[in-house]
Amino acid sequence: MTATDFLALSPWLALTAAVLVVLLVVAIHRDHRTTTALAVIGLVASLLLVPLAAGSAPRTVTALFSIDGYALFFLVLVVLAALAVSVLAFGYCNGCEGRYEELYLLLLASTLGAAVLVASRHFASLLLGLELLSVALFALVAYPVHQKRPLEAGVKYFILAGVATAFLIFGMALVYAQLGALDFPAVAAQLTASALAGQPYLAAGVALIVAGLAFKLSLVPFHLWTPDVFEGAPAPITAFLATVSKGAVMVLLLRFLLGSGAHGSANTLTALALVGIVSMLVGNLLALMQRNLKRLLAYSSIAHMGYLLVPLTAGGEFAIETVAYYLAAYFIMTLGAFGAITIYSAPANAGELDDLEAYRGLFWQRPWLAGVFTAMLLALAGMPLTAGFVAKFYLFTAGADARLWALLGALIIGSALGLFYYLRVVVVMAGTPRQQEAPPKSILAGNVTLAALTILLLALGLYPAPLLDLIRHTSLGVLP
Amino acid sequence: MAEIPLTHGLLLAVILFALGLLTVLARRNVVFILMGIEIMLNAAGLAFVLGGARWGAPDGQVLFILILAVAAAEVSVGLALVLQLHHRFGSVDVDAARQMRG
Amino acid sequence: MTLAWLIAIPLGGAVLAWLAGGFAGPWPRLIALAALALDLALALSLCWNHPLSLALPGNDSWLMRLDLPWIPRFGISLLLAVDGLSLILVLLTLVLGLVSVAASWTEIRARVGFFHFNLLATLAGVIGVFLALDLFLFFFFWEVMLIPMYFLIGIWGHENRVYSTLKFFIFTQASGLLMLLSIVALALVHQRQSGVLSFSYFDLLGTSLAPDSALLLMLGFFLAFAVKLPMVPFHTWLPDAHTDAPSAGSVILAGVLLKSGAYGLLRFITPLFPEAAAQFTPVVMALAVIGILYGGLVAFAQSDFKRLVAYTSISHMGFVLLGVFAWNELALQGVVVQIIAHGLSTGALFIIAGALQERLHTRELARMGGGIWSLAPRLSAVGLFFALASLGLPGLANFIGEFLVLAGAYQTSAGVTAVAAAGLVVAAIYALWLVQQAFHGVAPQGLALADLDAREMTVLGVMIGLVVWLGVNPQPVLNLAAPALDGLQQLANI
Amino acid sequence: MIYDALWLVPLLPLIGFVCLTLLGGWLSRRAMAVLGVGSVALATALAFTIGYTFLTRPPATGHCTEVIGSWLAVGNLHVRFGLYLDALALVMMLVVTGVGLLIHLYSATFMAADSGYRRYFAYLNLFVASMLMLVLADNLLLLYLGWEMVGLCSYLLIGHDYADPVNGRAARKAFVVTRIGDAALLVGLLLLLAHWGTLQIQPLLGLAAQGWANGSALATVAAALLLTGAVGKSAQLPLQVWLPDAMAGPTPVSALIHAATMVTAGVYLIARLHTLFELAPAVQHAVAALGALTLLLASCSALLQRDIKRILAYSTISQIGYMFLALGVGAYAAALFHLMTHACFKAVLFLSAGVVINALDEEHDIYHMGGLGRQLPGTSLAFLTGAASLAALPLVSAGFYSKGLILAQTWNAPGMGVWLWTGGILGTLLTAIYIFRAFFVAFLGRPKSHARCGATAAEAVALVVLAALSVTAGFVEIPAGLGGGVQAFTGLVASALPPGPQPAHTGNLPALLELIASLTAVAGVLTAYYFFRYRPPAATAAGAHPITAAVGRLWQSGWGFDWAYERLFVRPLVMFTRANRHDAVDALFTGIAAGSRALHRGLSRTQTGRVRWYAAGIACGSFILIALMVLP
Repeated sequence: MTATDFLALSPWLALTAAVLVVLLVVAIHRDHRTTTALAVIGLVASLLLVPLAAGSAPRTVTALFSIDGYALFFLVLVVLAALAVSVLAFGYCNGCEGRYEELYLLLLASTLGAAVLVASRHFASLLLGLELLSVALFALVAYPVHQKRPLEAGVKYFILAGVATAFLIFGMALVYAQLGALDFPAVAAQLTASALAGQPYLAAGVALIVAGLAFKLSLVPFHLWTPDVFEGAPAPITAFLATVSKGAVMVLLLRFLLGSGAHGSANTLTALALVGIVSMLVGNLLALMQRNLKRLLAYSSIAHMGYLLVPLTAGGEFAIETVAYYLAAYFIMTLGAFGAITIYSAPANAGELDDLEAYRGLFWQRPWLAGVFTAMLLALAGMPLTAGFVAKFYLFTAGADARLWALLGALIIGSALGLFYYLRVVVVMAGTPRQQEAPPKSILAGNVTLAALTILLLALGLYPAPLLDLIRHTSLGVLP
Repeated sequence: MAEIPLTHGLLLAVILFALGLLTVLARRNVVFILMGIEIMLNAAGLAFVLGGARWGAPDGQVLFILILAVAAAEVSVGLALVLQLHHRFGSVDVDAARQMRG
Repeated sequence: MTLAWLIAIPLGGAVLAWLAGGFAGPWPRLIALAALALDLALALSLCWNHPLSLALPGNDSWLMRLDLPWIPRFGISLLLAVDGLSLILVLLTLVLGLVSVAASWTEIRARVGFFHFNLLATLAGVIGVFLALDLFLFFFFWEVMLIPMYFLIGIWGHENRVYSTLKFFIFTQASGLLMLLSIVALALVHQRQSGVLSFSYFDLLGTSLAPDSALLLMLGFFLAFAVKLPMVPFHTWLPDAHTDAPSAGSVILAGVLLKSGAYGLLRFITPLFPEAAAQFTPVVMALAVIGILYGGLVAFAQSDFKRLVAYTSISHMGFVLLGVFAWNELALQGVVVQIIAHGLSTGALFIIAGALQERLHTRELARMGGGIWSLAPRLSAVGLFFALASLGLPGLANFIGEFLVLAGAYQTSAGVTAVAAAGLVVAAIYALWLVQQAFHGVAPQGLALADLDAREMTVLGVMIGLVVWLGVNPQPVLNLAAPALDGLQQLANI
Repeated sequence: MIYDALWLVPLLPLIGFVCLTLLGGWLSRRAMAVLGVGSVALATALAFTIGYTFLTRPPATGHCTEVIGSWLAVGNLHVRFGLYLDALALVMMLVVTGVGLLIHLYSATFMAADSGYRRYFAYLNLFVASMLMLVLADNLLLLYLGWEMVGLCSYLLIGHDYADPVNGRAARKAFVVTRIGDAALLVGLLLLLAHWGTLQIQPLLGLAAQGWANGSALATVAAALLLTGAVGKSAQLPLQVWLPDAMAGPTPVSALIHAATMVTAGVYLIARLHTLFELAPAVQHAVAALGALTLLLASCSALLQRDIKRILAYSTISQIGYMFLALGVGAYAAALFHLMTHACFKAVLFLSAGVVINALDEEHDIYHMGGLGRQLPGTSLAFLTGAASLAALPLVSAGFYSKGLILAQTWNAPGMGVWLWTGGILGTLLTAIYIFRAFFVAFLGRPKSHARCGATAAEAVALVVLAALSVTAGFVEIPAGLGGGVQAFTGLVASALPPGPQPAHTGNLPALLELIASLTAVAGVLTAYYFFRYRPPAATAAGAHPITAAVGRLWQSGWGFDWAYERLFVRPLVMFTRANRHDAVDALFTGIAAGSRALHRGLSRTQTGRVRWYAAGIACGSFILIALMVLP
């Protein structure tokens, strides 16, 4: 490792340092504010170091990491998401009983895991990142252990993630046994369509890796855990789960599939397309009449991950851009939606407000919150003015460019179904309130976060050109 | 010592993996499920070792050790959750925890 | 920049109206009126300032154009342009906008600021649709105008508003996505041919396509427009949406939103896909005629005033569809007049339905009991007038539209036109049935009903004036539209 | 030139309409009457001035054109607000304004008690304006405008008393049935437009005459479509069903619209476009046949009506049948002549019937009347003159001359002239019987009710003038057979219409035919006298036989057309629409929605909340993926 390597790795190192610092400080002095501040500082520091790292990108640091523009882009995305979640969590926990300091520790660790994933170029770093992400998440999901639902969610997530990880690792082992390589470039070099056709163990290995990652992405049929865990986890953590965890894994899947010859195999494409179609349809159908908002968003996230399989199946430079933009938009929309639920629920002493009925008339009681939530839902539905629209447009372009008509058909049907349940929520919020509620506690930090997210949402929807340029710049050279 | 064909080893790993999976699917006790997961992870580890042996590289063994460490971390968090589960639900039966569905 | 202002003024008015909702008094209404009046003046000034190009057919039919870069990655720009056709539609939009603000003066009492925000935002979106000539931008406005409309129906609507507004939204959105797909595919085909990715209407016009793919792409566009128009069998969202929308919502929906479908058909289908459209014409003309008759017959059976009028819209839009696909000068001019005429006459009928509902708290014709004429002669006379306009009485605007459409369609297909003419009989049946049920007969004992007041009379009087004016002197409109329609026809003749 | 003021003729009543509509709230009833009658009076004065000028100093070409402005111009299609005055239009204009004015005057007091006084005059003014537009239009689209507007006024005035749903139903029936014809007419217009590129009547006729061979398919179709329009408006078979019901309107309205003017628009249309009909001999034969058939069927029906207005309504249908008959054999001038005399005598019949009905408190049944001759002598006399004219009593009635002309020319028509003539003669007999039946039953004999009041001064003026015209209007045209040889009317319209069929041979035949016609009419009156005055039981006895009773019921119901149409068209339509009230198409989409919800419920069951089931999902998914990847 040279100094340049350290420079390139500096955002990651900053995160690591933040984990350690928070760990120490919590051990010495328990204070919610201090911990939050430290976490935020750590995240911001990591962000500030990104330009520095960008100077030396693209660069392969050890055998494990590849620091390129794409990785840095997603690092920023992940860290920003973590930042938003931290701020939201602060408002959510502040005033609750119990100790919440470790939450930030786990959050930072999890973020680090995701950050490792987006830059990994080796099965070892993949495993390391994934486990760092997951193990911290088990604890995060079940953090309010005195409540039954988070605990149940934690146990479920833990068991199922364990099983999925086992599949993933077994897949990696099979691939290794066949190819003898662990780093992606070497694997990619040997992993061709003909190799896949000729070696069933190799094909099975790839299938298992995809399955393991698909679990994290909650693609059908690996999606069953999603609603339960989303519902049980505290709202800010659900936001984290829905964005950071999925985004990082999606990037990994993209690198693994598009970087290698696996994408050239008809079997792989069929499998991807099939999973994508089924995910879009099943996810949206499951959400259709759902009355629990967190479950609803869980199902919607299944569908959205299904949408992302359109560019993944399409492949090519354009798909990489699409994934980047879509994920950025998806991060904003999902964080915003869960953020609204978080703020509406806070302080969440007596459980969260995630039943649809609790939102009746929200428009007239808390117009700002309802407005933000509406904007986020409309964005998820792909309506114009928001980033969701441009994202959907990207999907269409990627799909049409590759002539994936079946996938696009499912996308259209899925979107139409999606409209129904997103708009149903909006309608309920615009209904007549049942009773007058006590004036809510205003949570400044949370509201600032929501405001920032809304501005970003609209800005990316109305003038996406700068981000598109950035993405285009960063996604150069991702593919070999 | 006669070379054992890779396929035989991998088959063993697959069987081991299937056993672990069946444990997860069949047992209701969380602790057993945890053990099932461990078996599955170890089956993967075995496959790595086999791969390392085939290619004559240390990577496989290194990965196996990594898996062990990871599994340990996972299990530690898992056991903590099991404790809490027992505490809240008064049982280590996973099916007791199914409030959320639909 | 004038074009951008055309969109920005209602939008700004919308925000101001929303903000003004917090103060007591009629501020949101006044702001809305002022913004629309200002915009109308601006649009009229466009008519005034370009008399030369209007007078000369064969001249470039575009009066004004604005082109700003927006998303260079996809060759998308903020391309706005106006020709006679768009200008007519913008004027119609603004007039009906003013009308609907005035019509909801007493009907809407809750959340007045937000109501006017949505109203103006819808109008801004629609104007955007009429002006946008970048297909992406067009689609952007196409979708964005739905959101405030969704709120208009969903918040201030009647009994079944949630169902209706969702249905409306999903129908239009789902079909809109097909159009998006077609737009994207068309742009990509164009990119393969020319190497440049562009969504500009002007760039995409000459794209040559294989017959099969042209037909598919055209269908994507067509379905979106057909749903919006609406064409049988994709019409079933309309009666529900109309029935449950507040008066202003119905006016905008019938008068303007449906027209965006007609506009789309005119502007895009045949110019972009001339051969495919020609190939598809028999099917569409058959569907149009079915729509004319079916809409009329179903209207006849309705017992709900607004639902009845909604079905008449379907019938009238059948004429528009017929005219568009007949694709000759007579028919196209007929379509333009029919668009305006239908907007005015149906809009007025919805205002009357709203006025009745405000007074009687029902839209059921049976429960109105008839006999309103003896209690509210002015209201009834106005109702009669617009029912007559709706059945295509010569001397009123609708007749000009229907006659020209039929005259044009006759040149394409005499048989279809003959069947379409039967729609005139059906129109008589439903329109007179409406008059009979609502206004004639004996009023129930003890029913008290206020006649139209000065505000309502002014609004409806203006609409009556316009309908008569167009009926006896449609020439200004025809002249304004002629160069644009001429241009469209030339495009399709490539 | 006075012709330049032609446009004021339709405009004045229109101004009356607009003023009544807009200023209505501020006007006294007297002012309304003044405005309503005055506007028509001015128009009439102007029309007659123009008429006088036309007679004394006719335009060089026999017609003049007055263009007010352009209506619409699209591509090759130019339609203008143009008026065209020739002898045909002049006659129509004079009839419309003259009769119109008298009926307005009559209405001023007749409708005095009506609450919808202003509405009534407004509509009546609008009607006169539209009718004038119809007859003066120089292009077919403007004619169509007038055509539809008079239909509208007819609708509005039939349903004038809107409180009674029966009136509303009659009004709608009238409008919808005529609109069936109107739609055909419009298609005909489109056909002409598509082929000749213009709707200007005169150029169009010129082009068609040159371009279409005699009997060509297109000409036939075009003429047939126009005929359908005419048939609807003029209540001829098979669209005659609306007219008897239209009597639900006020009596002056029946007189003006449903007897004198609007219903004759079909006659005018065919006369105006006779060139086209001559190009389609098949259609022209159909016109004659329809006319003959209609006149017979309607006379039979009139024979058995008890409602005095329905008798007159069937009589109108029958008399227009005569006009169609004349048109069909090419006797355009004769048709127009009969149109003119019919307008006078039918108006006087209706108006005197109106006085009677008013006097007897809305009594319509002639068998509840009787002996009115002594109670209302003036009115009875007016009715008698009208009846005589309708029955074509020789020499002293206008109807004698006009009907005689028709019959004479029908005889001369080549082909089936004799048969048509026989029909016409039979019709004459029936006509005389039914109208004198009404007269004998209602006006002679024992009084059965007390007449409340007589005609007012305004009503009397109208009655006197029209009665006088019913006697004298025929003197402008005295057939050669009677030695007069006055041909003022045919001479006048000769500039616009071709002469009718000329006798193949001269001699005594024309005089003989006149004699037969005269004797038939007299025989009819005597028959009526015998059955309904001299020995009424004979009529009862004749009607008692089962067969005659059945025939009587059939005739009485207007040959069962209503019955059949109700079952063939109205009920199926209503049933279909009622059944489809909730729009069957929507089931498709609600079905999709229901299907989605069902899928949602099904899929929701997979979310059991059991961890091991979820793990099984992962395992299955993995196996499927492996299968997909490994299998070729």
